[in-house]
Amino acid sequence: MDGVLVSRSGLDDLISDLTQRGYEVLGPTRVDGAIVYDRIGSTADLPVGWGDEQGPGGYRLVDRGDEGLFGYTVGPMSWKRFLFPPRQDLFTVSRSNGTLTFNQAEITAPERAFFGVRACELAAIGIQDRVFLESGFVDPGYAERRRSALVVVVECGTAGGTCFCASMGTGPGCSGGFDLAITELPGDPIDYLVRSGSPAGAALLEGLGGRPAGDADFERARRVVEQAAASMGRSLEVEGIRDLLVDGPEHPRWSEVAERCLACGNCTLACPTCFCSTTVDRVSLDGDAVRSRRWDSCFGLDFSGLHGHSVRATVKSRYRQWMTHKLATWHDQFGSSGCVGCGRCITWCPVGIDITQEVRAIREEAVR
Amino acid sequence: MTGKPKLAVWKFASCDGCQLTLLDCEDELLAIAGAVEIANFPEASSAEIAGPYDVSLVEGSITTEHDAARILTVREQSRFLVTIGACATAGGVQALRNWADVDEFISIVYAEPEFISTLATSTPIAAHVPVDFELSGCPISKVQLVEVIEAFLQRRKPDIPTYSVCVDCKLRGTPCVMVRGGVPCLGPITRTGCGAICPAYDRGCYGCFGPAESAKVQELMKAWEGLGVSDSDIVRALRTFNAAAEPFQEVSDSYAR
Amino acid sequence: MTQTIAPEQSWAPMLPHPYRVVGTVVETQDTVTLLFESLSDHQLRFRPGQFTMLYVYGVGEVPISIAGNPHLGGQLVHTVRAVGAVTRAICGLRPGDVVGIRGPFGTGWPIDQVAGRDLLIVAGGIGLAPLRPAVIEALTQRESIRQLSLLYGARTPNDLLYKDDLIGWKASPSIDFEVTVDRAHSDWWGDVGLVTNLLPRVRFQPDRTTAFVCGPEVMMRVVARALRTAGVHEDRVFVSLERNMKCGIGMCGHCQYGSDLLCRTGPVAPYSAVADRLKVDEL
Amino acid sequence: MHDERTFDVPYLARVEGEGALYVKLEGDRVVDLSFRIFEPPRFFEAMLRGRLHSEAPDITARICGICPVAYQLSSCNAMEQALAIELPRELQQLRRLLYCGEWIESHALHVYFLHAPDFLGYPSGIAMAEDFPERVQTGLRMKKIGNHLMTVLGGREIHPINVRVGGFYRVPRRSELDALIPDLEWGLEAALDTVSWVAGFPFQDFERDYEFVAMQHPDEYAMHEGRIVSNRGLDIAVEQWPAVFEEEHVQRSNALHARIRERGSYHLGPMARYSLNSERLTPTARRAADQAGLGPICRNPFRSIVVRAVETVFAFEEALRLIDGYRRPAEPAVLVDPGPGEGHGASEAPRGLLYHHYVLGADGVIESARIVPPTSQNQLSIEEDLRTFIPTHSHLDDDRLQWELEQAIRNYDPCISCATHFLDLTVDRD
Ligand SMILES: Cc1cc2nc3c(=O)[nH]c(=O)nc-3n(C[C@H](O)[C@H](O)[C@H](O)COP(=O)(O)OP(=O)(O)OC[C@H]3O[C@@H](n4cnc5c(N)ncnc54)[C@H](O)[C@@H]3O)c2cc1C
Ligand code: SF4
Ligand code: SF4
Ligand code: SF4
Repeated sequence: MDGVLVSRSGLDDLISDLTQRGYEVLGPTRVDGAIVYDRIGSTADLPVGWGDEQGPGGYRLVDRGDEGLFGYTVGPMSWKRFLFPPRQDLFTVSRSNGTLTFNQAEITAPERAFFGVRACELAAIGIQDRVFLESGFVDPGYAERRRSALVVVVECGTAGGTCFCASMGTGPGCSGGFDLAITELPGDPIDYLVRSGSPAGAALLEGLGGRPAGDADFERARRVVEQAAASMGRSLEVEGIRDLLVDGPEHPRWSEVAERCLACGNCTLACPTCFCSTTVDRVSLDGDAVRSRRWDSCFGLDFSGLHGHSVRATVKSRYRQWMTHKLATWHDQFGSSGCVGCGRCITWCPVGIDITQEVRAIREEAVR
Repeated sequence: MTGKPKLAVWKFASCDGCQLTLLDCEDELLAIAGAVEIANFPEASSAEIAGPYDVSLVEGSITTEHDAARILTVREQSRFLVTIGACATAGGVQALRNWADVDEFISIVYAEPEFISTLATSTPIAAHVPVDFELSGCPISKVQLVEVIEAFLQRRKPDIPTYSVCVDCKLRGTPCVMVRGGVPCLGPITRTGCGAICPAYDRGCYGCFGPAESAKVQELMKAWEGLGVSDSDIVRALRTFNAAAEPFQEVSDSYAR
Repeated sequence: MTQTIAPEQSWAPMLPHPYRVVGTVVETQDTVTLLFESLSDHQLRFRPGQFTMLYVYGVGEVPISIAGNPHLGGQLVHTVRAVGAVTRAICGLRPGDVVGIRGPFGTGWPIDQVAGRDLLIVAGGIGLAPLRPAVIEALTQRESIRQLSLLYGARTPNDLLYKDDLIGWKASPSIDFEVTVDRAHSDWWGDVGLVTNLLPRVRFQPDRTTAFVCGPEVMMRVVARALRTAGVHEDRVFVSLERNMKCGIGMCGHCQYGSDLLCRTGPVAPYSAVADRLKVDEL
Repeated sequence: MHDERTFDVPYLARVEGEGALYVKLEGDRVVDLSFRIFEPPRFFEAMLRGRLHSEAPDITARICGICPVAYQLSSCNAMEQALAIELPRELQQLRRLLYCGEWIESHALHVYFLHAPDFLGYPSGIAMAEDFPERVQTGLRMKKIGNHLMTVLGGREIHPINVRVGGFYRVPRRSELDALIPDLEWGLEAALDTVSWVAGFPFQDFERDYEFVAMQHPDEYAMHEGRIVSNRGLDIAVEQWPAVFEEEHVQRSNALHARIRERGSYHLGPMARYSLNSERLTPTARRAADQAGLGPICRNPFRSIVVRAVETVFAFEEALRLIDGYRRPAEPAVLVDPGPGEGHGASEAPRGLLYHHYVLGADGVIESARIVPPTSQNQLSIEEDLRTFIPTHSHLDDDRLQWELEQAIRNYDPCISCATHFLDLTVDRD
């Protein structure tokens, strides 16, 4: 694989190159005490020198006192927001001359560069690709937006307190599926190894100054990633997990976790792979009918509603549905795990319920 | 007379904010007025058309003998009765009297207590008559009000979710204030509808839409304790605009003990 | 990633096609059968047991099984019971009204696997709707099937669907048809009691039998158990399951039933595959 | 015409809340008159006891859904005095901007929906829309802009969530405010047009020599900062309110009546503010007032609709000025160190001066609260207007007289939700 070594200004050049090529460049920014993805114009818009501390139900930004551009892990937002927006119109219907005319809602798919996609997030995009593109039907909006997205990965140099991508086999390094991949190589000055993973990436790489990367540079990058792999805040044993969960619907742990779980739905909405949605039909008092869809959560009571009742009336059944789907039945439905080990569901659960801990508890008591 | 459905707006003990919400639907107001006949809405019109009414929007809680009788006649005249707001749906802020001695309350506010006639409690409309649909919120949301009226006219199920504020917080993309700032937030147990505004303005949700479906009040309060919130502050937080809603009341009572 | 994806761009699986109501039959107090004709070049070719997503202007969209003859092109038949807003709106449609239809979706009854076997069809209530195309199909392939039976249970005689069909089937030598109700007046000619009580009435050789069962979940469980006791292999008993559905194409997540997304790998499934799941509450 | 007449309006329409009017006439002599407020009492002062100082803005907002910002700002002012907090200028100006939103919304509602129909002979703004669709659309759009301003600053228009003792929870970015400018500029034009429209209405020839009471600020048209002054020499700091004013509880009403000790009734609201502060209006508003022929003082309550329209011009113009000068404060709020204290706070609700008083115990817990809303202060003045008005208009037939009387009440834009709430008129002529 080709690669070049650049300094921070090289990344600035990359961002302006992307902008000049007509991409809206989105990347990590620091807003209201968290790192969220937003438009960036240069590396100065990145959370320079910031890191994060994450634990179950807790997230704090910390000043690292360095000049690193990528010294944090994933925040509350994921790229799903841009590929599968929270609210979308599906179609409009007009009624005239005694018939209905259905019109596909306009799809907005601006050319976007996702700058700073982590390995787990790239894997999550891959999982949603299977849901929306590769399982028989194609979601046209998702397809358009996916096609218009250029992916610039950043490999992780430190893992967060709730990360377990190493367990899920999705990170912290990246070997493909991106247009460009960046690894931040600590030192004075900090170097950035930029590799390309697609023709589009190669074209961008060509325009980038810097010097061609040599074996030693790739070795440095490998060590950075290795270090991140060694610092995972969490781990999850995946061996045999499908059967463990599918065969254990009456495990006492489900009732136990249901006591603590608020059924608030945060975990599902923060998760980069959760794809559930509901539809809403509306006719304005003076206009056409519209059908739209918006994110939904299996923690809602209505989610499993059949006329007159809900199948999953208890929180126990909803938590079980969520975790079993994520880690077990996802394999049956889409041929992979539904979890990439990003840790968002752990960090952003207001009461700090930890999926890795729950799996461990189910395993231990199953053994006993 | 037109064949349009007749709409009436009724007021009981309240601040008028929920019925003002109807006038605040600036973009939809004239369309609504075109689709229904606004037959009785004293705040906006001195014209009054006799009942029965197809839809009644009822604001406010029952706090006097007179109102307890009046709501019965409202119900009789209404085909579809929608309560609007925390007062009508849960008793409102004035339900704080339910924990106090009303005579003492009267003497605090009025110099001549014998002039005031009032009930000892503030109760929601559903405690007096059957209610067909409840819109929560202090105040209700404009979007939800329009949705209920439209859905009624189109005979469809209104899109009024009963899950938590957190869902809309995430849809909106607000980083959770509780997780990122340790700010106590009632969002996880509060019904969505406001659009998750408080966290977007960097404060915890204060529960003005009342309890969500499956609200795990006790469990959230345990997490609040972990953030260092005192028992008395927990009681205050649960006793505001939906204090008498059962899931809130039960837990505030347990902390007050 | 531009390179890896090349979907048919124009294909919009969420976009309904206009269909016009051309006839209605009031089946019972709350159930109506409707006939639709396509107003576009969209034509529905379906297998018995599949369903469509039926959209009523401004009210909503719901999954409804196709209840017509799979060999009759041109007309789409649905039988709908009014239970909520959308189904009520469907039942209130008049000839000339236009709706939106997408589909067909889902797996069907494995009618192509019954040649040389006994076919036992068991329906409860509205569950006869998705089975009707299977009955019709079985009758057209009658020679290849050994014994063909239909057992049908409803709440009361007034709740029976397709009364003309029932009379025809009762009279037909090609199919053994038995019917029972939960409650009845004295002028009722059929049985009273559970549909499982009818099993001994019809002939089938358990080891050569395939069964299609559709009705409320409890009913399907009871029938499947009775069939197992009778010696029918669970692999050969097929049931049709029901979950909330919002998209019909495996993208909304609502119809999950353990490992299945019922709109894609269901609603029809062999009992053996779901027996364990049917034992779990709230799955 | 009969000698004795009774007018009984058991439920006054197009006012906020529930009130009634009963009038008994003998010839042109008023033998009995009562403007009654029967909005059920809600006991806010009592409910506030034992709550934290920080809860007052959100709780008192619920007294009135029509002017929640007034309650929030008066309570903040009182709490900040009790806790000896000074707000930096930028935060005060941001509060003023929020208040502009409420003035615009409330005034547009009153002018277009509650009051104009009286002059043009319609039962409601909605009915008026059939003949004057563009006018009403204009009113709606102005109202919407006011609401939008409140939503951006306060989170929502009714019971905003962003006001706290010490400032705000979050202060807007410049870009969020800049986005409002085009609408506000449109609104300013529309408000000017509104002034000329309402100035042409047919007004009753009626004046009274009121004691006008309003806040006054040396440099600005006062909204939530300044002293309390009157045209009869009153000039006090807000904390002197209890020394000068008193409240009386009358049997017929669930609201308390206020009066100036030893002097009696006074008049609050747009007309009072205008008459005391007209030279401090923004230039365009000042010009609009001149063109409408208002002069520096207005004593005809029927013309209050013109004053409201002028104040709407002012609020748009002021909002634009405030946005122009906006610099995002470094901190959204001043740190509050809760403790014991006593504070008085006032601000100019769209309907007039709203006064709050609190005594705080240890940890800033409220020990006592007193809230005096504008409508209860105006009650005496309303009754006196009616008493003065009737004898010269008793020749009118019952329907007409009742219409005029109701209009005379609506001149005050009475907010009975505040005064506790509803208007319902009984005129008895025997
Ligand atoms: C594969 C399949 C085939 C079906 N075939 C038929 C049929 O042939 N005839 C018939 O009458 N009914 C059939 N149903 C059931 C029918 O879809 C529901 O009765 C209908 O969705 C209820 O919608 P509603 O708006 O009237 O009721 P509400 O109770 O108001 O439902 C609200 C929403 O919940 C969802 N929902 C509620 N009940 C169900 C349900 N049972 N299944 C799926 N989603 C539900 C729908 O999205 C619905 O819009 C079938 C269901 C499935 C899954
Ligand atoms: S389940 Fe949790 S850890 Fe796994 S991908 Fe989703 S949010 Fe991340
Ligand atoms: S696991 Fe946590 S985030 Fe998920 S629903 Fe339960 S309480 Fe909410
Ligand atoms: S801020 Fe509050 S409402 Fe939003 S996700 Fe967090 S806990 Fe839920």
